[in-house]
Amino acid sequence: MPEITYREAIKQALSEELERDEQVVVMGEEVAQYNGAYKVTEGLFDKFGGKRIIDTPISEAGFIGMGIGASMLGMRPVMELMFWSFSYVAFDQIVNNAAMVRYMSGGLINVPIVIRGPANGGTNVGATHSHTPENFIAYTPGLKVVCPSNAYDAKGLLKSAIRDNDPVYVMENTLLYGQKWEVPEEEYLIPLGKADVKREGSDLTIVSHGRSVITSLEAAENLAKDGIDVEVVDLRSIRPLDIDTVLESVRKTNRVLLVDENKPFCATSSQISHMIQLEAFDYLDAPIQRVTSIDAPAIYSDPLEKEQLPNVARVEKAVRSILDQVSA
Amino acid sequence: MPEITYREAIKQALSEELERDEQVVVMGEEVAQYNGAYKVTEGLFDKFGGKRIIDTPISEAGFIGMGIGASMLGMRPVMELMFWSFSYVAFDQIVNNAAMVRYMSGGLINVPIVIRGPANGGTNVGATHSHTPENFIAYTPGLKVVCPSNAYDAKGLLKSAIRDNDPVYVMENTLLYGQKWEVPEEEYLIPLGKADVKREGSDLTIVSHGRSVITSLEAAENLAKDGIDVEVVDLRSIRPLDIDTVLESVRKTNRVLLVDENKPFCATSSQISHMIQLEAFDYLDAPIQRVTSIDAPAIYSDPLEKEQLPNVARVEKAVRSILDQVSA
Amino acid sequence: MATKKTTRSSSGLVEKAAKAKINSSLSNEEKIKLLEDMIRVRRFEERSLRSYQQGKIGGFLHLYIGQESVATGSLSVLGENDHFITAYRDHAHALLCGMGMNECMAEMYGKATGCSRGKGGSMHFFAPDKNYWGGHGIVAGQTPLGLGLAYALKYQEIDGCAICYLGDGAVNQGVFHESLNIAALWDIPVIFIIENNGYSMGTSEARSSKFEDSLAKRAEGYDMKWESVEAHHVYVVREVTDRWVRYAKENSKPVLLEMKTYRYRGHSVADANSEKYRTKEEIQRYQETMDPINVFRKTLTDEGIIDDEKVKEIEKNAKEEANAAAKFADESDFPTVESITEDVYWEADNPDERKSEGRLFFHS
Amino acid sequence: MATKKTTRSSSGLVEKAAKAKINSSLSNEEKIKLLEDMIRVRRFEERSLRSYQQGKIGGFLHLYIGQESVATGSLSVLGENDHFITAYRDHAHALLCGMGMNECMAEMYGKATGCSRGKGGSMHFFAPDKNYWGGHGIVAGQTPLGLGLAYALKYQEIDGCAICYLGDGAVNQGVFHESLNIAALWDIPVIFIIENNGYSMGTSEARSSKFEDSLAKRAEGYDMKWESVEAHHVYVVREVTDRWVRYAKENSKPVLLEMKTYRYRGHSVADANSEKYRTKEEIQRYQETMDPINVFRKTLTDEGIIDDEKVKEIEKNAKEEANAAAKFADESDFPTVESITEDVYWEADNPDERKSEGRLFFHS
Ligand SMILES: Cc1ncc(C[n+]2csc(CCOP(=O)(O)OP(=O)(O)O)c2C)c(N)n1
Ligand SMILES: Cc1ncc(C[n+]2csc(CCOP(=O)(O)OP(=O)(O)O)c2C)c(N)n1
Ligand SMILES: [Mg+2]
Ligand SMILES: [Mg+2]
Repeated sequence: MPEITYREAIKQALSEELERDEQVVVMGEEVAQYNGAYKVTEGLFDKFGGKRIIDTPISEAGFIGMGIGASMLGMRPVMELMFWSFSYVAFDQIVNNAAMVRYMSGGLINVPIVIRGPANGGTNVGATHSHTPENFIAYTPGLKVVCPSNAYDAKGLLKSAIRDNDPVYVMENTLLYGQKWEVPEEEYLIPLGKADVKREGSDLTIVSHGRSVITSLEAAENLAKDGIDVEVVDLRSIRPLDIDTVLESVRKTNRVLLVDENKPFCATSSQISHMIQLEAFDYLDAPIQRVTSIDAPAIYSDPLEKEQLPNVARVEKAVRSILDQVSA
Repeated sequence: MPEITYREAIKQALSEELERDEQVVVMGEEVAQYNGAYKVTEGLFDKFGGKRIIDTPISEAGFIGMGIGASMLGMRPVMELMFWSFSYVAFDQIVNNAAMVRYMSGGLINVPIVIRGPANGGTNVGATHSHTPENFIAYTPGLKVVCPSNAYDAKGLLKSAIRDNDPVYVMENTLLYGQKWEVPEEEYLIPLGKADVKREGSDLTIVSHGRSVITSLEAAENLAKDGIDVEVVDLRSIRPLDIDTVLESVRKTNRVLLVDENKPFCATSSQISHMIQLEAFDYLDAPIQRVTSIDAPAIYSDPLEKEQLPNVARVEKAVRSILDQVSA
Repeated sequence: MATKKTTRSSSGLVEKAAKAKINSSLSNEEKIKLLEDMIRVRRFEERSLRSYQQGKIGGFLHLYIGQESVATGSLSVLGENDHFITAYRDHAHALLCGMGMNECMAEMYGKATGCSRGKGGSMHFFAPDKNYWGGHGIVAGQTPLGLGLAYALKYQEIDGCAICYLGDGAVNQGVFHESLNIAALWDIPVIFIIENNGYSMGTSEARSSKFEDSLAKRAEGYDMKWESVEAHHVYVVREVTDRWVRYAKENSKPVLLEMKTYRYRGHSVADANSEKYRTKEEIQRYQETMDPINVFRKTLTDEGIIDDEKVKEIEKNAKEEANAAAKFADESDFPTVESITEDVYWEADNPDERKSEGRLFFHS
Repeated sequence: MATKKTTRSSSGLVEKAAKAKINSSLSNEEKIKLLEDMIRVRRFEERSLRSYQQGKIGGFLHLYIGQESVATGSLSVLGENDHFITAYRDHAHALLCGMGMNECMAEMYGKATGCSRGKGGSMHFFAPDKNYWGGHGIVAGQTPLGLGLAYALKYQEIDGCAICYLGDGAVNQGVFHESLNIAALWDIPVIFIIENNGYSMGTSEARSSKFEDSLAKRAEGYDMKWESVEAHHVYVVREVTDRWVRYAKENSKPVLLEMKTYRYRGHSVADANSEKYRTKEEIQRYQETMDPINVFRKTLTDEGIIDDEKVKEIEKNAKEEANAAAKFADESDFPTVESITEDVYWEADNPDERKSEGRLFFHS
């Protein structure tokens, strides 16, 4: 299988869906003539032209609201947020209009819109540009949200997202754009809501999503050298959520660490924690612990930001502390 | 002690702080000449005049951003959101500017702003008007958020909020505005971050905030008739959070029900649940359960909305089910 | 250069409008229908107000009474490919596009037979099959959606346009300006109609907006055409709307219209103060001289098309229809508890076609 | 009526500006200082660019090179009660208000000695003690804050105003329009300066904004005064800013100014495409004919105030100062891990004065 970047995988997904369905358009700031701030849409403007690939003014509320309106009439707009952090200037459109128009119309309308873009820290762009709002989105009934951790998942999930009849928000990661993974040449889809056991293990379950999965896998490899056998479950999709795969793993390992780039309070992992203790209470040998971003706005300074985010050292340490606790 | 309404208590807090500190202004849609959409500010315009009590255009992002800017120069604006649901059109100002300017300036600036208004369902105003974003706010380091459940708390907490040097967001409840509680005539403050055991009990701990506390207390009274002795902890403040009072109660009762008007996913109660299992794991006789709003946008229809929200019947049922589980 | 046409006085305007083809070509039946439409809307709303006072309707109830000429005139000139969207003051638009009084009244009663199955309430009426996209509660939140409807029509090469209604208070929401710029920049055939009833809740236009001549003049900042009219006469509204609908479609261009109108009631029924921020006289003056129904009734009487008897009959039918709707609503069932989680996800409502896996809903 | 003054050609304008009192009253030293200011800003930024290329600076680096006359001229006329705020392209404003190169460079290096203790980076410089309120990363997010500064000054009855800078792309964020309306409605002495460098990232003004004559003309929609000028000559910027600052303060009124300028570099240093969306010739033309430093140097040479030697000395000092700043930054320490949770809450940073209880921070 060819190895391609996460960026290329997303581009392929866009390109294939643009070709498949005339109602798909790609819209956002700098996505067309400039080829995308992170070059995710590179070449699409040349290939599909200005009717399908559209540069917008810096008016996130305006153009995302426009996409929602267009999707009500059957279009399938794929909107790029240059950063998910900018969703906050369009938050009302994203939450009230995209998520609730179906409900308030008693099911007469559906909103097949996709909003995608990076949502992550780790690139020294400071507090206002480093938000990871998957917890806010997943909180909101009516919305779906996925956080692909690698190129293969990114492509398969984005294609499913575009074909989905509900609003699906895709949170990518700038630190992954340049990394490569094997991706098949033939077409494939990954259903939303299907977690993936990225590494099997018997001592402890790590549940994670997005780039934190990569961090967790690296930590798991290190721990393996000490004979600690960690299972890593990649949620892939936060809503819908494949909690069954998580529970199955927990029932096997009886110990859980959640690794989550969200800040701690009301994080995605807070919810996973609640569900695990509710549904697998008797299987837990130790409290569910977490590694999250340190609870402060994202710091700019590079070495400090690396400390603030979940990193391999912090994950390893947390795993060891849980295992110590159990054996103690 | 005189009994006054929740509305009156808030008004007294505003009035006292307006008198105490010249830098306090009250601003929002219809707060002045119209006396407030919910009449919370009734009479303040007549008393303090148009320089202190200011009607704004329907420009939440604009006027809240303005308040943040003014607070950087030492003013203490108290901004009314007619509904907290409208915070979504000002979300970037509320999160990025109010919460992060201090951090990004390395502590050179502080933002002593208060944003207050109702955040609740239960008045048949539909999905777009019934948001309860205390979890989004508490998620965000740099912000503080309180949810008073009664008139006494509302007054004491709001006065503390106005004097606080950080941004404090106060989430009120339209269903409580007309209800009465005893409130002393002499001045008092309630510190943020101090939970209150509203009812002592030994069989099970309910942790709640806002109007759900009232619901929980009512359920507790009903259960008492059957000899079930429930403790009710009112968080009052979500951030800062008095988790110690919660843990103390849990260590006593060993059983927990969280009652929370948030939707379930990544709710305030998700976080409380995680913290309890983490810090009182060995004290739990049963999984932590919750009663939250049913997971859908807020329904309009009156009897259905009453079902959707945490209500006495659902709380009672949940308490019984936990106790059954433990005794089984 | 943008067109600047502020018409504050209506004398002459009505005669001119009456002569325009869009009006002069109307049959007598069609003219009577316009009057009937306005009367039906008003009687329906008056009935809903009674139901509200009886405690049968909850939440908000924003009445359109006094403004009927605007929705009636403007919607009456739309073609089958033209779409529209509005804010929460949405009953008139609903009835005028062909929604039944029953489903609308039942919605306000929160019944399963309501147009939104009891989930939306008064502010959230929708009829996509009639090109009506709601009914939106967040001030100006509908404006980019309206832009999106027009954008989709243009993209799909359909010869249509979209009308997006908003209030005079809504013009100060940022998203509306973003929408204006995009509409102008991309030549999108959307017609924004400011239904200027002089107040946003208790705040007069002058206390909420700074502008020169007309709120609609803000269009000039986007090199967009605009017009402002006194809108109490349905002929005028039809003439203006028709002219700009044709302009929008023929040129694929947006336009911003201000229609000056007036509401008699409070902002919503809960607004007990509605005579605090304006005088009784102000309301009376409008009612006496510019009431859309009376004014048009007089026109049709003068034209010899209608007599008192006919009006009486229309009134009677409208009242009966409204009463029947209230009865229908009252007798309908509330939604089931299970239905709370229906209509959230298309996929959950269409389980046979579901492609995703895992949990879509969460319990406590 | 709003003032309409679009000055696209600069001939005559400079001479007129030179004669205005604000400029004619300058001492030779003060004039040289203006040149020196611009040179210092440019050399500082060039040095930071080198540090970025060396991997010493991360994240974004938005250079102001080419635009120096705007910040230099406008800030130079402010008084002690005047405040200002800008977006992420904020280095010039920082140095010009008196922040040191050391603390600014160290901030970009992410060091504890940085002006924001390594927490803000290039986009987030602040110096409240010098009336400088940042440095803001969200496009147009600073615009209501700027309004708020001016509002507070007016409220506190201080004889000052606020300047709020924004880009040509930022004008299409809704919050800016909300701010314009409020400013005009309430007579707030805020001066919005659009630093129009022709592009928002790779998008030319024409592709992002629809307008008539000038972006600043959108002010007319709010009955607000505006002016648009070619802003490469520091005298012109000073004359225009001074005139409107006095207007704003004397009348307690807002104004919207457009200053036409140009950036030589990419949007940020990461923008490798900066010659894709515009021609090399376009950049060269500006550099050759309108470079703010060259143009003003020529003016001062013509005025007989400065000679090549003096310029060389200024250049040398500026370069040395910038190099020293880079050295200072390089040798400074990174913040401690503990400091990650400092500067979040005022209360946590002032534990003796803390009044709240409970946990302010959460661990995993
Ligand atoms: C963003 C937002 N802010 C405030 C409100 C509350 N609100 C509802 S209607 C209204 C007044 C709107 O007035 P206008 O736009 O003139 O429309 P009208 O009611 O006169 O038809 C306000 C403030 C809201 N629904 N949404
Ligand atoms: C709300 C928001 N959307 C998008 C961005 C990304 N972004 C940063 S700068 C910029 C271009 C702004 O251009 P302009 O306003 O002309 O200022 P200039 O960079 O030319 O100084 C964009 C799109 C952002 N920071 N914030
Ligand atoms: Mg109005
Ligand atoms: Mg620019």
